[in-house]
Amino acid sequence: MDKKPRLALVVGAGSVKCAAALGLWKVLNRENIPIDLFVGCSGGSLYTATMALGFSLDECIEYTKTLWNKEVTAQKNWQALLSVAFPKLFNFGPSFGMISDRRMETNLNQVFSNRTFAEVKTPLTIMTTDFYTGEQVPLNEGKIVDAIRASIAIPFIWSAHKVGERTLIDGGVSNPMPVDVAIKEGADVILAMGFQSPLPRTVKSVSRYAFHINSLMTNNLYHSNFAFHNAVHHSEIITILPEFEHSIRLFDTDQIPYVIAQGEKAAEEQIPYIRKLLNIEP
Amino acid sequence: MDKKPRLALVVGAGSVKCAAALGLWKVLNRENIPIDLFVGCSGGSLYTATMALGFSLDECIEYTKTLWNKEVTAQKNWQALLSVAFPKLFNFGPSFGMISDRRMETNLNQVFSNRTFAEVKTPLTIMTTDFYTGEQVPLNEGKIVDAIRASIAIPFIWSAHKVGERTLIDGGVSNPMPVDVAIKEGADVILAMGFQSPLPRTVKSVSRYAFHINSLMTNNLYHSNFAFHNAVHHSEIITILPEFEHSIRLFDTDQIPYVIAQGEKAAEEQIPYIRKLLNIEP
Amino acid sequence: MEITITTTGVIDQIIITGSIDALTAPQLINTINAHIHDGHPNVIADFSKVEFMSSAGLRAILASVKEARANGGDFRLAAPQPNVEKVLKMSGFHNIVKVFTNVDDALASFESQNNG
Amino acid sequence: MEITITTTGVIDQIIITGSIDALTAPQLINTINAHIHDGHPNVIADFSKVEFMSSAGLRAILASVKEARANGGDFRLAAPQPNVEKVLKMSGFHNIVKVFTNVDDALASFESQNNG
Repeated sequence: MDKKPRLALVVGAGSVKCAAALGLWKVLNRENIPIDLFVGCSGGSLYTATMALGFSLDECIEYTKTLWNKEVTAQKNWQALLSVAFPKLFNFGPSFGMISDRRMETNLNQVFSNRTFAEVKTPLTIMTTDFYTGEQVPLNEGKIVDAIRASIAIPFIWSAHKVGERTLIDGGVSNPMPVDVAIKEGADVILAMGFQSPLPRTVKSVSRYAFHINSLMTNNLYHSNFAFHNAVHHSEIITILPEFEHSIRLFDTDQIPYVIAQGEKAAEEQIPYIRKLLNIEP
Repeated sequence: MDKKPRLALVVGAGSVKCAAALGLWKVLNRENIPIDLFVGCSGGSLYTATMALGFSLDECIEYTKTLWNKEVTAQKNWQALLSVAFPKLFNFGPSFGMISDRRMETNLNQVFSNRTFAEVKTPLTIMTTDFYTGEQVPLNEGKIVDAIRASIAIPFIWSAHKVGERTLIDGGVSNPMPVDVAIKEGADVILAMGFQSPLPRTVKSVSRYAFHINSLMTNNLYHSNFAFHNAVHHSEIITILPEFEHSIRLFDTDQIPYVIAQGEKAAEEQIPYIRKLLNIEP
Repeated sequence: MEITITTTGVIDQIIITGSIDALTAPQLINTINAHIHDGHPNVIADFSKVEFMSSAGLRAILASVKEARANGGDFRLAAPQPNVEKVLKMSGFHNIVKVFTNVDDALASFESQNNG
Repeated sequence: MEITITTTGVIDQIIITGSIDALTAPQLINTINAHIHDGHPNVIADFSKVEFMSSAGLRAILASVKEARANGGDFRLAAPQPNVEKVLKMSGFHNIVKVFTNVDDALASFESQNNG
């Protein structure tokens, strides 16, 4: 290859587990390995956005506490819950979501305010999904808060978010680890951090059954997309898969320091090979 | 290529729409194009099984009326419905499914009785999914009824089916159009008939919301798997995609003659290219 | 299938006419890859005259895309007809390759990149 | 990475030692494809000494699989170590390539096919 390889970082869907990206970020900073392109999906969009805006590692860790904490998930969306029982009266629709998004939106605005994609230091794309067609909708212009809010709109949990004419939900529904965006944008070496949904051992109610089937399909889509990306890329995709001794669930925000440490550990293992590919002397 | 190309027929998930495979079968019979390998998933398993067993076209059409009719879906599974409200009392579990499978199993036994995969005239594989892990489980031994019953166990509608030690459900949850089985088994030219789930224009209740999200993910998995299969095959995959003027839903069994006709039409369009690939003179 | 290559400065245009399928794919791969290796890694394929595209055809295009990128350039598509566009969408090509509605837009995409 | 090829009758065994990654992939593709073109399309790759497999390594194997099949044969894997097995599963390879726990089973799979 004549040119210096272009390096992309993709952080996939995985809610609280996505904080592991900060562990990876810490290692890349220490090794002085710069990223040319960020791609984030769902939980991963929060972290790639702070990195792309050029916030320092400490700022990123600090903002995580603001963005994703117990308060975010504390308030139920009563209108949505009532709309389950009385769909016509309480206007059932794409705005359905069991948890109120008010706190979440306040926090997002506190960190990102009116910043747009034009203000990033490093190019950033955030993956979302069209609620009606299911197609992937990668966003790289407009307000960053809008893209993140849409990207984290996990079905059943948070309501869909309108951006322009489109009603958008969680990028994980179409593309849980959007390596293809980095391929299309011309990245050579792609660091991809992704997560599987935890599967229960028993399925004891209809709502758990629905979540279980949903998790199976999300995991299968994650694997299937990865298989495709892997087969069509021209250079190298390095997967960084943090391991967790116990399962980290959607609202386990108190686990974040542990999650970051596991991300750091998983990243360390790949550093020698990354150095080799980028021709960096140890 | 030195050897004669091996031809596979894959019929994917699509419930009543899978009857279009009989239209394709009619065209292949007329053109005297023999199939070397059958792969079926969900609704597609019914048709590939009758073809692989060597039944004539007329028998296949006749058996369709036995296998898939209004009676099959008429009886609700009251225990399952009660288990939604009282999960402990009515033993909620993988056996959950809103429609009783008694009639379905009677019909399957009437057509396939105790026939095993060892009795097929042409090799056959039927795709199912492990209920707990979500992994694809292709079946090509044991009783054919067991494989079909598992492959059509659409989540929420029919209960999971135990085969040996594994609890199995609808192959569409892992691999809606299992072209990869044909690739792995050494097929050269692969005829693939697949279907997308219909998407509603509005989503007005929580159960429709759940089905909608499920359909989006099934369609995305279908596309993603196809993209992978397409990228890794060494020869040709010919997709046969029947078009329907109105949407054909899960229980529209009265539409079967129309569905078969549309399958025939879609197959006709591909015949000239199939002939060329197989070096068959017109 | 016919292939016409026009070299105009840094970006080359390849006009493909006819069917891209199992029977024509080897010729396509050989012609385009030889051109890329000849020092022309930035390519626009004008698809306006492509009538049919099969799975083997898609893989031939994919091979050229990889070759262009491995040589520091890119391979972009322009002006596919509706039936070919449908095949590109179904096989995930839109997500990994840049596809433009016309050749001018494809040219502009390379130019803005070089100026940026 | 080292490659040792043993030709014994109809089925050849290829023993790969070390890492299959972006740095070694070109050598692997060239060696194996030349062998397949030399009239040996039925191949078993003994993976027991493969220590690491990257995405570029998987693509190199895939290129050999396609080449073997396009020449009327097959390319099968035997005895991958657990970390490589994990990569094969994650990338969908198990669904498109025959993978056996040991070389004898891989050999038997070719033999039963020839007798059948």
